[in-house]
Amino acid sequence: MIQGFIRTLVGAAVVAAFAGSAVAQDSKVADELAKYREALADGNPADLLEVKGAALWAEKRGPKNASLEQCDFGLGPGKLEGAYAQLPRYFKDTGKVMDVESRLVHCMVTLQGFKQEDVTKQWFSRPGTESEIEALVTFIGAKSNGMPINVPAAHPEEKKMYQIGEYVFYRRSGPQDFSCAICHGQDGKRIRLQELGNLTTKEGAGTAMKTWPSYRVSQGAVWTMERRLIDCMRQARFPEPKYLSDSIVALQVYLQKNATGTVMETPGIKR
Amino acid sequence: MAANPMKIRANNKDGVTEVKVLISHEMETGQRKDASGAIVPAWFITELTAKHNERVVLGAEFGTAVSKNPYLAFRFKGGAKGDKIVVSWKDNKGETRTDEAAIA
Amino acid sequence: MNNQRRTVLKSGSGAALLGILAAAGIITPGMALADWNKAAFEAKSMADTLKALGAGSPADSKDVQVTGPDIAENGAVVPVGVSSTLPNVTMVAILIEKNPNALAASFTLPEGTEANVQTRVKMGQTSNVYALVKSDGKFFMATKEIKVTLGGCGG
Amino acid sequence: MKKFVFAAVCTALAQTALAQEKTPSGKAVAKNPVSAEAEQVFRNSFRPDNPKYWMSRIEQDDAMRLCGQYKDNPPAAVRQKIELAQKATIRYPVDGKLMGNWKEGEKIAAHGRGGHIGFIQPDAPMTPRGGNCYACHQLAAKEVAYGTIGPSLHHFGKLRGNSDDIVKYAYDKIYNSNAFNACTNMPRFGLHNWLTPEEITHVVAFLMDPESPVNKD
Repeated sequence: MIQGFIRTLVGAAVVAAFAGSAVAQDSKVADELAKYREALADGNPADLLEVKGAALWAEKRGPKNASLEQCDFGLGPGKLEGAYAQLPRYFKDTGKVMDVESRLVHCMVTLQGFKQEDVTKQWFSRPGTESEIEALVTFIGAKSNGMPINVPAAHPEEKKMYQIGEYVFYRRSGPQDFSCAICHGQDGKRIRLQELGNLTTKEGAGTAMKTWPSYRVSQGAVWTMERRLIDCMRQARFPEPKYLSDSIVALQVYLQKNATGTVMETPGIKR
Repeated sequence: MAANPMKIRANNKDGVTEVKVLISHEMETGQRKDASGAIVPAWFITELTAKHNERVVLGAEFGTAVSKNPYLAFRFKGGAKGDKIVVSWKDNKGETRTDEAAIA
Repeated sequence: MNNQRRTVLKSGSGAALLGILAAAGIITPGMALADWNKAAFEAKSMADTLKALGAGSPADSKDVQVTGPDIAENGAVVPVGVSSTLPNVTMVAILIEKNPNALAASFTLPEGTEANVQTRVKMGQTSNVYALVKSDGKFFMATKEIKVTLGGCGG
Repeated sequence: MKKFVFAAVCTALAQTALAQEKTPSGKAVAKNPVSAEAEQVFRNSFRPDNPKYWMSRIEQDDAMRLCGQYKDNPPAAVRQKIELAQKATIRYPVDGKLMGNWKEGEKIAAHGRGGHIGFIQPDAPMTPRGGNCYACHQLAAKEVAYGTIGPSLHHFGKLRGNSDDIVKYAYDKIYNSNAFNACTNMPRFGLHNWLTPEEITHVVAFLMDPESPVNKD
């Protein structure tokens, strides 16, 4: 908004001079940030959690003393390769569209006999308290590494969830007038120094979705997509949606469909 | 809780072995407060050694400023494909862990 | 406050002695490891830390480098390392001036290990980061400022 | 006369704002076919034991509802309706002074916390709420970690001078951004009492004061 105004006021020369120095500084910052991110990429602590997740997956546990190896993420019992990249999806056995975490919890309840409230108590880690769900989702996600996201949302229930997700994406409220679209509805923007994908496009949604679950250095933990989205709501100063609630699953259908075709690079590591 | 295994990678190229270690540890500073406002006691790795076969190739001492889930990379002359790299750490609670990997 | 400082200084000289013993080869690296240098890690200022490490006032050297990016997107994980082309380097350390305790990590390098160590550290704020190197029994140092930026939506 | 000039400046500013921020595409946005059900799904996504005060955060006023419905790109008539209604909400400090203390404004601009609720990571009670201006805007040159969701405000006052009209424009825009540009990304800081009128005057000073780092370097 200023730029148009400046030109009429002070002339283009000043603008050019100012823009020149700002650009030089910005590109130096961008170079060093790229170095920072590159230095982190080799040595992702999420790899440690993935190993833990693999062990939890195969371990006989719970009242039914069963492993999760027969859990069906949509491609058949125990078939994990590419499953994460094709979620959320509609499941006949529950009559619901489920994301990776709702499905995982469903399996922990039905196959292993855990109570849902018990297994979801620690759905995310806190310092000193690890989360089994985070480890399992990191492991399951890694099984889709290198595979394209594919959520066409063709089933009527999936299509409806896509539309609900889109509605929530643009829905404004709270004391800062926020919606997802405020930060994630335009190309080429950043918040502080962090690039913001335009999540309404394939490119933006793809860049965002392909790296989850992701180790967040600012949090010292792997975040799942549920954790990511619920925290977005917190940052928007909303109350927290419940873990596994439909609006969080719906947002994922919206984002994954927009990202469809993008190759997964998971687990990721970021600020 | 038993400590999770480390991830150790060792690669020999042109007679130099590069070792990269990723360790699962809280590295609690002793300055953070929990939700109730109480100080969370310091809990961090203090010492680490890396050995090639039986020979020490690196000794390290850490303070609380080393990041959570510590990462370490170093290089030494020698080492052959298949040789063992053994890394051990000890923390201020006396907990220890040792893992190994073969040089690739 | 003053009392506390005196204690640190006192135990600092003890550690310096240990350092000398280690340097003289009286204790082996393995043994030295068994005795974490409490005084050095608990010292607050740069000067006290250097003293506790037995490093005195090291000379600046262009043959020592703090490696890693100049900007950290988050202070909880800052990739940083030390490298040096000086001969017979037996010890390297990373110090962060504005952290509550300056010393982040120190490394003993047996013969054959290169003076090139990378790790990741926490930084409370933008600060000078120092690489300390012991070469042929003498200490050298290099510094660079690493900027810790605020990020994300929370500021 | 003065009023007239001010109005003209405002219109000009508002128009450049439109041009720079979200360009109306003129395309009609189809209403989300499941919006009634979606609203219900959204509302059912919260714990029933959330305090009432927390749940008030998901209520919408007309502006919010219309912006959502039109995906932040309302047709001209709706846009005008929103802007007029929002203009009428602007309130001023009792003493009428719109230029506060730039040093206070600098702190508010850099501070991004406050007002977080919930069970996972709420702010401690009484945490001051910041303007978080750097999240979206470049301001003082020394702060390299600035966002670009909004335009650069570096040299804001230096380029414009600090006439009463410009000062009032800055105050009004921070108080209620939607009075100038319906469905802009910028929060309505005054309307929601996120910042008090006095705090807004400090941010205005941070933008305008010749001594402010915004207008140096």
